Parts: sequence; C-alpha cells; structure tokens
Amino acid sequence: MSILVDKGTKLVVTGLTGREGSFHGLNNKRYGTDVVAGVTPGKGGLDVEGIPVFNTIGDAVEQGGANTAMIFVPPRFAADSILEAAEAGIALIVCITEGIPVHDMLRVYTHIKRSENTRLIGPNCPGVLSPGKANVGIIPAHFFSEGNVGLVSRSGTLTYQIGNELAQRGLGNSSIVGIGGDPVPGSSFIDVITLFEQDPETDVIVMCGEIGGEEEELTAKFIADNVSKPVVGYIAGFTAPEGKTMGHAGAIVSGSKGTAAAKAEALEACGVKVGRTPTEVAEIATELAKAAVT
Amino acid sequence: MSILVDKGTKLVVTGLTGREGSFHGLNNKRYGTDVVAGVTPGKGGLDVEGIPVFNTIGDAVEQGGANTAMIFVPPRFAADSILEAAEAGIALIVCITEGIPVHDMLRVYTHIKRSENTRLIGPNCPGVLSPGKANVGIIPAHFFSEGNVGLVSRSGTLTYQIGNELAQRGLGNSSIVGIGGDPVPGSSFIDVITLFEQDPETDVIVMCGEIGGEEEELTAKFIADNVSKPVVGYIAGFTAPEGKTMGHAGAIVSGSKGTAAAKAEALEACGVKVGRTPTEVAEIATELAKAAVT
Amino acid sequence: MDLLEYQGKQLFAKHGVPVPEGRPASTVEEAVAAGEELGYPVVVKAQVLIGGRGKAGGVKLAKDKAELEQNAEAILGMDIKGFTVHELYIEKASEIDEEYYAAILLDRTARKPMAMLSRKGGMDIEAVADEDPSAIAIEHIDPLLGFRDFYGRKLAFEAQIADDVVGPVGAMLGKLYEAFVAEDAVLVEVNPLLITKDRQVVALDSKVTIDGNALYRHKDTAEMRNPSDEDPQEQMARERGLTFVKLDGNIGILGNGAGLVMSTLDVVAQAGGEPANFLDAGGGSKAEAIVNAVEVILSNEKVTAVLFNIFGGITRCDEVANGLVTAFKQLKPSVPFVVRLDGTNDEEGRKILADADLPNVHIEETMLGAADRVVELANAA
Amino acid sequence: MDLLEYQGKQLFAKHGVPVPEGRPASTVEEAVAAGEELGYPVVVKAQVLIGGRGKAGGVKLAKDKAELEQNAEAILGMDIKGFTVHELYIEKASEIDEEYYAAILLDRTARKPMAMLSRKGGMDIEAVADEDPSAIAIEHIDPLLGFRDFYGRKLAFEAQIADDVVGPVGAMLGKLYEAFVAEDAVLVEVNPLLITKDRQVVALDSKVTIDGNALYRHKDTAEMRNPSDEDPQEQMARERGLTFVKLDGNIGILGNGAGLVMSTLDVVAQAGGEPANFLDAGGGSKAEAIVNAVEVILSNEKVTAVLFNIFGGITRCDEVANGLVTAFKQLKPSVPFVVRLDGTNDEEGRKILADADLPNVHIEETMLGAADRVVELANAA
Repeated sequence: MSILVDKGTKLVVTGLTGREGSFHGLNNKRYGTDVVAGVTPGKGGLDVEGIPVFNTIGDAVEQGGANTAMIFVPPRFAADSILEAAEAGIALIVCITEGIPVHDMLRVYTHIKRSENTRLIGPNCPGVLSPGKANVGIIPAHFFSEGNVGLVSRSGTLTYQIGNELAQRGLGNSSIVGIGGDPVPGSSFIDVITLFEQDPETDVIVMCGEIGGEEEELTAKFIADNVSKPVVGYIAGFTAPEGKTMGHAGAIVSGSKGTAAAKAEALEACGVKVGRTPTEVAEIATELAKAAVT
Repeated sequence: MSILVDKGTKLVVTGLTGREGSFHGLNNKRYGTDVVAGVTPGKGGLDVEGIPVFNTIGDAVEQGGANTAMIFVPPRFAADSILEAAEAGIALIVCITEGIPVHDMLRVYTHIKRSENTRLIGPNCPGVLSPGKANVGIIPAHFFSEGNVGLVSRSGTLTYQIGNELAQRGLGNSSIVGIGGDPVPGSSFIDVITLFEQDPETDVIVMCGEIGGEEEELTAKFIADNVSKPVVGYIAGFTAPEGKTMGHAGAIVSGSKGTAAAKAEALEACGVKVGRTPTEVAEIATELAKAAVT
Repeated sequence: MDLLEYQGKQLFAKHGVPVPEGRPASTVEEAVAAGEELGYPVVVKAQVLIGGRGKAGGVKLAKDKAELEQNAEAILGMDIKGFTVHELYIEKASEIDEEYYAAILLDRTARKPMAMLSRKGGMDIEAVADEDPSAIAIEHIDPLLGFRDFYGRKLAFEAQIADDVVGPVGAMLGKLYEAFVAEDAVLVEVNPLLITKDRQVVALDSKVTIDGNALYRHKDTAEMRNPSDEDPQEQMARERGLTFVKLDGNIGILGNGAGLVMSTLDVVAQAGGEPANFLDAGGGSKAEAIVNAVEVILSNEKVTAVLFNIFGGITRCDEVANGLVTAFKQLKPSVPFVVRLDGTNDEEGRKILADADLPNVHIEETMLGAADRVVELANAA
Repeated sequence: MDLLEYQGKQLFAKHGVPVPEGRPASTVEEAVAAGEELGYPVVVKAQVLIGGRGKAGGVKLAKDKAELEQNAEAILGMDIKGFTVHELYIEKASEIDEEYYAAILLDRTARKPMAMLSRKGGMDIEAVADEDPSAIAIEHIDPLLGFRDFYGRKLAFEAQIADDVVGPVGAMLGKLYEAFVAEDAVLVEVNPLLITKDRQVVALDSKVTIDGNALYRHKDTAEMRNPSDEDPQEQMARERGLTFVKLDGNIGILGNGAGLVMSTLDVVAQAGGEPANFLDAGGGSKAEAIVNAVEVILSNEKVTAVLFNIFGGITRCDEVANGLVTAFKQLKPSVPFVVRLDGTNDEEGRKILADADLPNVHIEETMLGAADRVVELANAA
C-alpha cells in the first residue's frame, strides 16, 4: 500500500511537449508510472516517445483513460489547467507550478473543495512519490526506497535531505508527499496525515513544516485527537526575521504569527517528537520505524 | 405528515416591518405558523406585534431560533437576502419576490445547490402551505383543507383555482408548494415530487405546469422511473404564441421548445393523467384521491 | 428586451469583442455621411428585430456613394416580415474567408449559461444541428467560476475550427461571456462569426436579448428601446405597468396571475373563441389598475367581448368590482363583459356589480361557464 | 510588495473608495505647490513603508504656506525607524468625528479572504483585540460569491458602529474588497476609517500589500516599486532573479530550495554562527545563476565566510561546482567557502572542485559538519 499514487495511477502530463514537462514526464514514466497522455493545446494527435498528446484534458480522460494529472504549465495558466482537470473528472491533480497568484488559488481551492471527487496536491510542490510504484512530479526517486515511513512536507529539497538520511539508515518510505510552500495549498498536512493514518504500510509519519500560517498548530491538535501512529516533526525557519518571505510564498512570519518556535511547541505539546535538525529527525524516525517492524 | 413546512417550522420574515412583509407575515402567524423573527437592517430590537425584529438573518437564527426564511424584499435586494439566509444556516428559504434578474439567480442557484443543508423554494412563487400546520408565503389558506393530495405548481392563482375545485369536491391537501414562474427556480417539480413520494400523508400528486423550459418533460421521465403514487397534470399556455413572455419570466415558447402540447404529451406518455381544464384536473384528482383512501 | 444589430455591437465593442466599424443611420443623408466617413465598400443593413432580413433584400453591398444612396433609399421603409425598417446600419465591408457561429445563452434545464460554437456559420443554427451536429460544440459554464480559458479551447477543438484561430476565437467567446454577464443578457449570438481573409476574428452580426428584470442596472441599454419597434397597444400597457401580450383574436381577457390567465386563454380557445390578448392584472389588483387594464383592452378595436376571470387570493374581488364600476363610468364600453369572481371577498364583489347594475355585464359562477358565455357573446357581436 | 500610503489611496480611488484629496511631493517646492492647489489646512505626511510615523513626527498639520514649508522641510530626509523619508503626501485636512478600522486580508487558515471592521480605529488593531475584542467584527468572504451586501451589514451591526453610517461603511467595505480582488492584494487596511464631522465616510490612511506573483497583470502597480525604499543588496538580487533576504550576520549562505535554505540558517545559528542572508539558488541552479548568487553574497562587506549547502534533486551538483569555479575565476573572493554537495551528481561535483583546487574552499560531507566548519572559519576571520 501507499497513498495517492500507485500502480493504478494513470497520469496525464500538461505541458508534456515542453522542455520541463517532457523531462519530468518521461522521468516519471521511466520510474514505472503509467503515463497515459500528455496535453498541449494544438498538438493533439502527436506523441512524445509513444505517449499520445491531446488538445484537452477532457480528451486525455476520455481517450487516454487518465485519472491523475500533473500540472506543469507556467503560473499564469496553471489555475486554468487545474480547473480544466477538475472539470474533466481527474481524481488527483498534482500541481508543480510555482508562482500562481494567490487570488487564483483562492478561487480554485474553494471550487475544488466543493467537488466531491477531486483532490489537489500543491501548487508549488515537488509532487508525490510512492517508492517502487509510481512517481508523479519532480522528486528524485533514487534517494528513496520502499518502506514504512510516510513523509509529508512543505519543502522539496528538505524532504530529499531527510529522505536521504533515512535511506542512509536503511529505512524507506510508503509515500512522500510534497504539499507545497504556497499560502493556499490544495491539500493540508491534516489531509495527508489522515491518509497515512489509514494506510497499513505506514508505521511512522514524518512531517516537515516551516514558518508561516498556522497549519502546523492545527495539525498538532488533529494528531492529538485522531492519529494513533507516531509522528516526527521538523520545522524550518527558526532564524527567519519577521515580515520577510523566505523563498516560499507561504513562508513568512507575520507579526507574532507563524513562528517556528510556536509551531514546534504546539507539535511537542501534542505528543509529536520534533527534531532540531534534519539529521535528528532522521534519527528519531529511524528508531520509531525499526521499533514498529519488530 | 406534510412536506417542507409544518409545526416544526420557525419562520423569520425578511422585510417584516414593510407593508407587504407585515401583512403576510402576520397572516402566516395567525394561521398558526410559528413566526419567530423579522429582519430589517437598522430596526433590530423593535418588534411587530410581539415578533422580535433583528438586524440580520444570522441574529434571527442565533437569537430567534429561526430555521425557515421567507424573503419578501424588493428584487434588487432579494438575491443578497437569499445568500444571507443560506449563510446563516437556514434550512428552507422561501422567496416570494418577483423580478429578480436571472444572472443573480444563476449565481444563487449554483451556490445553494452546493450547500448541503439549504433548500430554496421560488423565487416568484406564492410559498408553501401545509394545511392545518403552517403557511409560509401568500397562499390564501382558507381555500385549502387537510387531505391527501399533494399540489405543486409554477403558478399561484392557478393553484388556488385547482385547490378550490378540489375543496368543493370535499378533498384536501397534504401540502401545496408553489415553485414559481421564473426561468431559474430554486427547486424543481422533481425536487418537490420526490418529497411527496416519500410523504406518507400524500396519496395523489397534482402538478401544474406551464409553457417554457423543459422541466415538465424531465419530470415526466422522472415520474415514470421513480414515482409510485398517481400523478395528475395540468399545463397552461396552449394558446401562447412563440417568443412572447406570458407574465411569468419563465413562461415563454422559444422556437419549437417549451410548448404546452409537447409537455402534455410527454406527461401522458409517462403515465400522468393530464386534465385539459383546471376543472378536469380536479375531477381526475378527486377520483384518484377517493380511491386511495378506500 | 431584444436589441438591434448595431446596439448589440455597441455592447460587444464595450467588452472588447471585435466588430467592424459602422454607423447607424435613419435617413439617406445620414447613411451617405456614414459611408463617406467609413470609406467604401460598405454594407447597408436594415435594423429590424426579426431574422431573415438578408433574404428579404434588407442587406446590400455598396461600393460607392451612388450605390449607397440607392440602397439606403430602397431599404428604409421596407417591410420585412411585418417589421418596417426605420433604421439602417452602415458598416465597412469585410472580406470573408470563413464563417463560424458563436452564442452564449441561458440553458434553463441545466440552470447554467451555455456557450456554443459551430464551424458552420452564416446559416440557421438549428439547420446545422439537424444536418451536421458534429459541427457544433457546447459547454456549460459554471456561473461562479465564469468563462475560464479552457472552455474556449474545448469548444474550439470540439467544433474543429481552423487551428490558427483557436486562440482568438476562444478569446472572443470569453469576451462574449463577459458581455453576457455584465450586460445581464439571456442571449448573445454572433452569426456569422467571421474569419477574414487576413485571418482576423470579427463579429459580423449580433443578436442580443437583455433580461428585462435587470434593466434597472443598465440605464443606457434601457434607453435603447425603440417605441417604433413595438406594438402601440403593448407599449401603452407597458407604460401603465401592465403585463400584457397582444394576440390575434377578438375576446379581450383580464385575469389575475400568469398561470390563471394562460389557462383562461386556453379555456376560451377550447370553447371556440379567439383571445385578443393576455393581460395579468397582477397579484394585488387595485381599482385603478383595473381601470387602466380595461382602457388598454378596449383600445384594440377588434375586441367584441371582454372576459374578467378573477380568482381572488391576495386580490380582493370587491376591489376588482369597484374598479370595473369606475371603468364603466369613465370609459362607457360598448362591448359586453363577462365577469367571473371567485375567492377572497367574492360575494362582496358580486354584490357591488349587482348594485351598480352595469349595462351588458354578465356574471358567471365558473371559469368554464364564463368562457362559454363570452364566446357566445363575442360571436353574436 | 508593499505600497506607500498615497499609492494605496490611488488604487482605492480607482475602485470608488472615498479618500481625501491629496498630492505626492518629493521636494519642499512640490509640497508647497500641492498645498496651494489643495487649499489649507493640509496635512504633511511622510511616505514610508513602516508604521508609527505619527509618533515619530512624520505627520504634521499645516494651516498655511509657511507652516507647510516648515513641516515639509522637517519631514523630508527624516529617519523613521531606519527608513529615510524621500517622499511626502500633502493631503487636505479632514474634520474628525469618529475613527473606525477596516481591513480585507487573506486568512490562510480559512483559505478565504477575511473582512474586518472595528469601531475603534486610529490605534493598533492588535491592541484593540486585546483590550476590547467586542469592538471588532470579522467575516470570511466566499471568494466565488464575492463581497455581498449582507456581509457589510453583518460587520457593521456586529462592530456596533453608528447607525447612520451602517450603509456607507458597508459600501466602502464592498469597494475595498473589489480593490483587494481586482488589484491582487493580500492586504488592504484602512486605519483610521474616518467619519467626518458631516458624517462622510473616508479612508484617511491606507496600507496595501500586493501579491508579487500577480504583478505581471498589474503593470502600473509594479512600477510603483521605489528602489530607494529597498535594500541595495536585495534590489541587486531581485534584478538578477534570485530569491534573497538580507540578514544581520556575517556568514553568507547559498542553498537550493526554500526549506533547505531555512534549515541551513537554523543549523548555522545552532552552531553559534550568524547568517548574513537567505539565498535560494532555485530548483535547477545553472552555473550562471551560481556566479550571480556569489556576486550578490559577496556584495555584503560584513560577510567573512560563505556556506554552500546543496542537496541535488533537479539541481545537479556538477553544475553547481562549475558555477563556483567560474565565480572564483571572475570574482576572486577573499573569504573562505565551505561547500557541501549531496544528491544528484555529487561525486562529479566534488571532483570538479578538487581538480580546480580553488583557494580556501573546504569540502564537507554533511550539513551539520558544514555548519560547524563555516562558523569556525567565520569566527577566525
């Protein structure tokens, strides 16, 4: 088992004929993901290394059988692509694009939350990897192996760092989910942790938060009330000054709100073990994950 | 039993301090409807014959316990009032107002349909009456008595005409529901007939359609597939010329679409007995209703 | 409320929908001035609220001033299916490469706006739907999301329009939708949507219907209403705030409530009569409204008998009776009236009529009885 | 991107939010010209992107030309919490009856816009929230429905503002919301929202933050950015397309990915060091970007050591190494570099660095080791 993506994933890549889209789309395919279609308006009928290209996501669903979409188009077109995917009946939309205006995302988020059968991961995220099964996005899969640690993060490279440290200690992952660094993400820590809690292959959950918003605080309460599996936490940005956007659009301390210290405290108060460095997170998770299998 | 309104109805009347609002609101109260509140912005704290007036529908729900709203404000404010009622958690909104711009209703309809717990009846409708229990709207209740005929109609006076003819034949109604004469009604024949089908007190259903749209045709199919109770139909507007709006904004034959003949045919093809005059409808319904009780 | 072609195009232009340059003209002189200003060739187009003006000779090319003068003269005053041409639109001629069809309209069944695109334009869309339905693409638009770009792409690819204009046609659909919403239209139609020889996308015709209930927020559009396009009796009724539709027969009808009035027309027709009008005196008909209504009904000289069919709910039958008495005093009608009063205060109403002893007024108990009686009286006249 | 008061008010005015008349001025002469044009009394207001200018003496009333000259002279060039005043706003003085507070902002937790209204304005809203939370009303706005009138009424009645201004304050909130959406703002704040002696509703101050990701569709707003308000190093980084934040310390930091860079800052701080900056070289850092980044980092003279912390995913470590080699050739840095390369092509990267034999470059295997080493080198410098 794993969450969100697996052998049943049938992926359509928007922007497959572009440089980035083809690089990562083909990369996902080589990993074993069932990439069934690409979409580029006006290039319907072509193919990219055997993957058929359609004019619309609707065609990719109807003719290509896609159930998952990876959005790889520039920010000013991304909201439109997400809505097109939702309208076409795509169940899982993974949006990699960074820099989507937040008002676009407010409308998209509100719309998608009301659609019963569509889930959005991202935007501004590295995607979802279920090692050994499917990779949807830009996560470098070779750092990760199959295992019992579920990883969810607002940050891409930090995830790789932690995943790599876990791998060095002989551990693997059920799934790795990047929820992205935007202020209005399609899915939250709570959404993903809910799935990990239900996933029989996941024994330990690692969540990688950062400054900004209060998702980590809400997640802490949720974990205390709803999660039986051990959760290890990390928060980046203890040294971030107030009022500065630290790379991710969502990573900003506003007044006294959204500090790393408050988040780490909230998690610890709810029984989450918080590591002070990525290495410490890997150490704690290793201990818990090994305990779970024995 | 009955549908939509009954002894559990706790009504808030928007515009209760206005001439029409107070006339009909108090009329509903005299009938026995539990009118718990009025709403007029800026007149919060006053009362109308003992009915407390609030500034917002939210206050009427929180402080007055309202679960049903009657919208009685002029057309340019009505969409806003409906949305306010929905936001306040009102379960049943009955909108009497005629003349709401159709684009306002498109937005309102789309929004309300996505709200799980709110139902809209109208606009441009006479309301809902459950004889002996509650009256919400402007239906002259003294023509109707308790009984086993459910009545649903796009027209007000035509409903009274038919109701009166039923009463003259010794029959009564479980509920009378005016869905209104607008092109975008909040609830359809199908919505209301579904409730009548489930209502143990209703033995016979009378539906009063008219020209315009294709609700009657869709309803005919729905009845054939889903309704076990006998349905009697009436369609007004056989003599209406093409392209003319016959009073109700929704009563218009466009090209070959929406004719009375097509609707009557569709209903008859699906087993609905269609009366050619209101009197004939009453005669057929009387026969069926009397058969049901014996 | 239907708009003339050039009025619709004014709204289009306001929302960025490309239209050819043109000027309205109501005289030959204005037409010539417009032609001189625009430069030839121009097209002279009759402005009437009815389709088929091209076949009727209401659209002519003019390649110089002489032709323009001649055509304007010929078309002004022309009768097109019962509509007299009072106004022209003088428009720069366009070079036609392809003709598509585009429309945004209210789909009542889906309770959503619907966008349509066809690669076959310049002809009746219902004919295309019959002959080659694959040429037509349809998308329902979520009114809370608005017209997103992907709707335009879906329509363009599904209708299989030329690849090079997928973008601009989609953009035009988006702007038509914007106009549809911002102007409270229930229909905007472009037929043909023109692809010019240099592959520009232009709305060559317009058909726009505005929601009458929303005119209060569109003062400019409301002023576009042209009384000369309207039946004088309907205009008279509108000015008095009455809901009225003129019909072809000789029996004047007044009732309260749209459904009941429609039903009354039907019952009269079943009895062998021909209604002269639809008139809904409204939910709370007061005496003054009744007087107004009677005056409007009688302004139609074809009327040989009048039927009042009132089922009083909010409407009080005594008020209707009082109105009728006043109307008789003021207007002294010469045709017979059949009156059926039922519902709220019906006895009081009938007593008022009996006391007033109006000449040639016949009281009936039932709707069907009243219909039979009025047909009999009308035919006897 | 934060706007100055007068820039925010320009956007307000565009969307119908009432603001007092005023003119920006960057010299005493311009200030006087503005005063003469507006008529006295006027208020002279320092335009700086920081609160508390009033207490700092940056806002002064001038009842005639002499006072205006004197005040403008005093405020121009003034230092307010580290911000130099380069610009003034000369505004017609308003007669104050009441001061409220209004704001529309993005509530990340609810994923919705949030409207706030307080009957206590002219002071810090967080202080009001502490002292008298009942003075503040909050409503979340459905972004697909927009700001409906009833939201305004709910806010006004809940905040218990004066009855006579419930309508106009609600209308102003609606227009602020319109500006918030149309201008892609993440914050619009009016403090104080003024009720004048003649009970007019006016935005007396403005605080507006625009979403940087949306500036591509707001060219006019993008041009409002004033380089003199910006740190020169941050400006240099922005112009080179780098994600950069200046900090107070002496250790230059470069990493790839916002989370990893934040984590790097934290780890350096834990090791006892003080980061000089946040710099995310991005997801696919090419050699040229690395050269640019090194130049920006070294432009801060406080920097005594630099840490490269790369975990290659999409980023290839060999490209980073090549960039560093080029940067050394071009810039010949005099401070020590600690480099940790891990992930994609890390061995190739380390080999490139070893072959280049750059002076004073220290390779470390782990993030923690690299942090310790750079702190040690920075402190030794």
